[in-house]
Amino acid sequence: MIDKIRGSVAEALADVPRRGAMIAVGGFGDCGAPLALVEALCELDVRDVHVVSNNCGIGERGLARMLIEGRIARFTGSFPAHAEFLAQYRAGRIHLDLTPQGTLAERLRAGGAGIPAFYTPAGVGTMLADGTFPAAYGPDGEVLAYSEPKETREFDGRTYVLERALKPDVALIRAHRADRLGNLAFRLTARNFNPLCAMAARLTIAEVEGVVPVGELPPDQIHLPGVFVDHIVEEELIGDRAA
Amino acid sequence: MIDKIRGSVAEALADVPRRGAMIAVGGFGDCGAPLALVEALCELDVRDVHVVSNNCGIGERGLARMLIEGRIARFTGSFPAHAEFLAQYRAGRIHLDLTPQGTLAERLRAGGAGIPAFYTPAGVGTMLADGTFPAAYGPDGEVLAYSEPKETREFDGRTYVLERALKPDVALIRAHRADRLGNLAFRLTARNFNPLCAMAARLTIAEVEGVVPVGELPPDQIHLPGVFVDHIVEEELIGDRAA
Amino acid sequence: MTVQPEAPPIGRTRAEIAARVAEDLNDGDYVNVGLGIPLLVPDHVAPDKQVLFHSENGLLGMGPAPAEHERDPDLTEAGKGFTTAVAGAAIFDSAVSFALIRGGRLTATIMGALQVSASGDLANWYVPGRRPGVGGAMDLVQGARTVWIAMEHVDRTGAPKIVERCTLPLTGRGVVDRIYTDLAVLDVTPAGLVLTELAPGVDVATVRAATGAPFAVAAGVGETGR
Amino acid sequence: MTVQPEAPPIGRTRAEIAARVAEDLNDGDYVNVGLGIPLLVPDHVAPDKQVLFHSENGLLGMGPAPAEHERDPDLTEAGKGFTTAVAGAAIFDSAVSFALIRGGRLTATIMGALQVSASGDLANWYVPGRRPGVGGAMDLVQGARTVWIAMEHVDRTGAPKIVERCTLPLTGRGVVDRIYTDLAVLDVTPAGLVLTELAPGVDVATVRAATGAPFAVAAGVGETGR
Repeated sequence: MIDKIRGSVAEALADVPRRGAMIAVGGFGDCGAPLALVEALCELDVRDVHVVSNNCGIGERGLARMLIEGRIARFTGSFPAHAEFLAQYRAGRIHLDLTPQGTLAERLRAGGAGIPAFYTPAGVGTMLADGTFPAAYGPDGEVLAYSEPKETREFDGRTYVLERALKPDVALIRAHRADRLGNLAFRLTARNFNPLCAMAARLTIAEVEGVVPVGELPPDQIHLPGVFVDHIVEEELIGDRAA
Repeated sequence: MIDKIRGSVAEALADVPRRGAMIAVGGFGDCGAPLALVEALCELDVRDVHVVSNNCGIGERGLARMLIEGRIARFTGSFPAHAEFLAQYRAGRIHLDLTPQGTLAERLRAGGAGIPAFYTPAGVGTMLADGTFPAAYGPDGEVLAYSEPKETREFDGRTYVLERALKPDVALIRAHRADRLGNLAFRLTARNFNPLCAMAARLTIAEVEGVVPVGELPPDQIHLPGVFVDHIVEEELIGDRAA
Repeated sequence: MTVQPEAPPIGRTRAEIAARVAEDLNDGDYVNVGLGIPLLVPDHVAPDKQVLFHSENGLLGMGPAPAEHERDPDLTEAGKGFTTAVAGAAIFDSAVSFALIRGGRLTATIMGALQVSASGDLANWYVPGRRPGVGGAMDLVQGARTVWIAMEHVDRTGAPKIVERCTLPLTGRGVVDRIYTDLAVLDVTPAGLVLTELAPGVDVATVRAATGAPFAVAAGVGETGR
Repeated sequence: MTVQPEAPPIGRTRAEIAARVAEDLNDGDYVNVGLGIPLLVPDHVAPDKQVLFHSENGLLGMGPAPAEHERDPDLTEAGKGFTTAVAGAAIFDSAVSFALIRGGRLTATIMGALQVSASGDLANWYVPGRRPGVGGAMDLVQGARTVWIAMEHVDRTGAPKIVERCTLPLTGRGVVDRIYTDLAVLDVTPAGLVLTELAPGVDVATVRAATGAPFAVAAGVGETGR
């Protein structure tokens, strides 16, 4: 019998590599972000993480905590606006792959869809495409590495850049409802990057607001089929643990 | 006020080019196929159509009628199994761009998503990729044109083919429920290619089983936002017309 | 020490700029609005026009900001503030949201700017050394059918934001179609900038003085806006 | 005139081939089944295993064929026949369905074949001159984690379907992992074909006679299947 519901956050996170994993995290700001799962990873002393996420946390919650605790080595995303992010990036402690938001979404979808690369117009003619954006600073503020220059190509007279799929080791996501087969339903704009992270990753762990019996989610209203989900833990259980 | 509900099929189809249009048609076999809309197009004497669809109709319904009436000049799809299709293809009356089913779905999605091209593993090492599949026959059964050889490229040691987006002039689709903003909900496997055709096309016309008041489809249960839909007509009205 | 000059006492307020943009929206338009002045545009759409606003985090049919007691943590907009959904709003994931953008389904995107060049180049995402963050701007300027800028004509130091060539990192090249400011409305055309409208009480000379690039004046534009 | 030889009186029936494949499925597998013998596999999965079947037109959790009065025109499978959905089934559009396939989420795809080569090349979509139709086969063989073939060992004329090199147009190169037939089970390995199991009453010589390519015999395989 397929049963992806885990009784504890420890069980749900057991297979997450403790060092150097690429971890995609759903959410847009705090909306739909698996704050409890991310903080539970901090408790497990996960380090040198390559985070793939639109943002890098707000205040001291979720990815902001992971950031403040110095656990993030690299960040791929569109808007890491946290002040602590700027400090660590400029101090040479975080490598930044700044990615337009739609390109981030599409790179994750491509990773999940077996599409290794695609062309997009976003970023054409900018420093994010021509390889002049500082990706990594040295300890004295000097630029150690610039963003990778992107291959360009014309189709029907318009220029596009080639973008590669993202295939994270792990996805941490948040959903509204789940069943034991792993089927998920999201609520309102909390959906955002969550299904895409789940599709792209080798191992997907979801914190959910509630578990329902199999068959209660109508087939037409499942936003993410369970095949893309490995472990599910109810947020209540994570809260107890993290508190 | 946005109101995409049309009172007659004539109104809904008014902007469809009568000659030479590329028309994407949703459905998988008869399931989810806009049979009534396709037949209404036949009544309008639409000709030289480049059909993009997974299949080319069953029996004498929908695309099969369009086929039998000799209105199809070119076909892009994965499984045109109709006997009449074979006859017209071999007689040099239809140009065939045979496309793996997943590639067809992805090319339509790319067209709707502003992605001009992408790489996929499907078809690598086959005659659909190496340009040896007969795309068009002459009147005496000789091959006039082979399929386009596809550009290949390696990513991470694996070979992929480059595929181009499809951007049809028109999409004919079928849905279960609609509101006047054009929001659609599909039912079970009748969803299939319908949302993809709608996203890809410049002009999308939907036949629907029923219209509901705005706000009745919950935002989380809309399968296709109305921005992708131009005209909606209730199947009842088309039936009356086509009968 | 530099002295912060006061805002010019003529022309449009931020709300008036937003109202002016809203005049140019049509019934049935699909529009993405960025932070700043653009976010004020929805409040000024005439009641006889149905314009659907898009929020790139996954909402088409964004409504007004909610009252404090009506805030829903699962319903936020692209600036991460709480929002609402109008009747008939649709929710989708980020990939579909940007498919909609890149696929050319937005009638317009309305954005602020740091600089706009005479050829429509736009810089509005990054000041080197400050916090890096690009969001959806680069997707929006490439995907939306028209790109409208709504901004103050000059920056806080009084320097022109409409310039011959952008000195800040670009968001996109040749992407801007129209600029709405406190002083004027300018179109970016293949022949260069064209002043199409003066704000009330503003004259052409004032716009020229505040603009770092040459522009033509469209026929019918008087010496002073009314 | 050619005489149509009768099916060999030894070995597995079509249902028994399907049952043999089903033995190798595990609890929690996600499996796509093609037309022919593969479509019989779901009926033979042991009740203690939960295997979810995928239909590429957009269904994960395909159930058995419905009774005539329970047919729903909105619920069909990849062969266009009526089907049902198990509790917990999910529906999705064709792009998501093939994302799932190419993204490596299927444990296995089980297909019929016209020819399989010693190196795992598969031909199962086209006989030149006949109706052209590729369906999802080329996506499935590239995407699924394992590709299993379930077929009769020889074709209707008695010619081997397992061959040194395919003469029919390929579906994919080096894609097949295992072949289940009425006579035997063979694995495609980097070193070539390996016979791992004989069907009941079948001996190695019979398999050799019916196979158009050399194969090794795995340790532990007796001279005659039991």
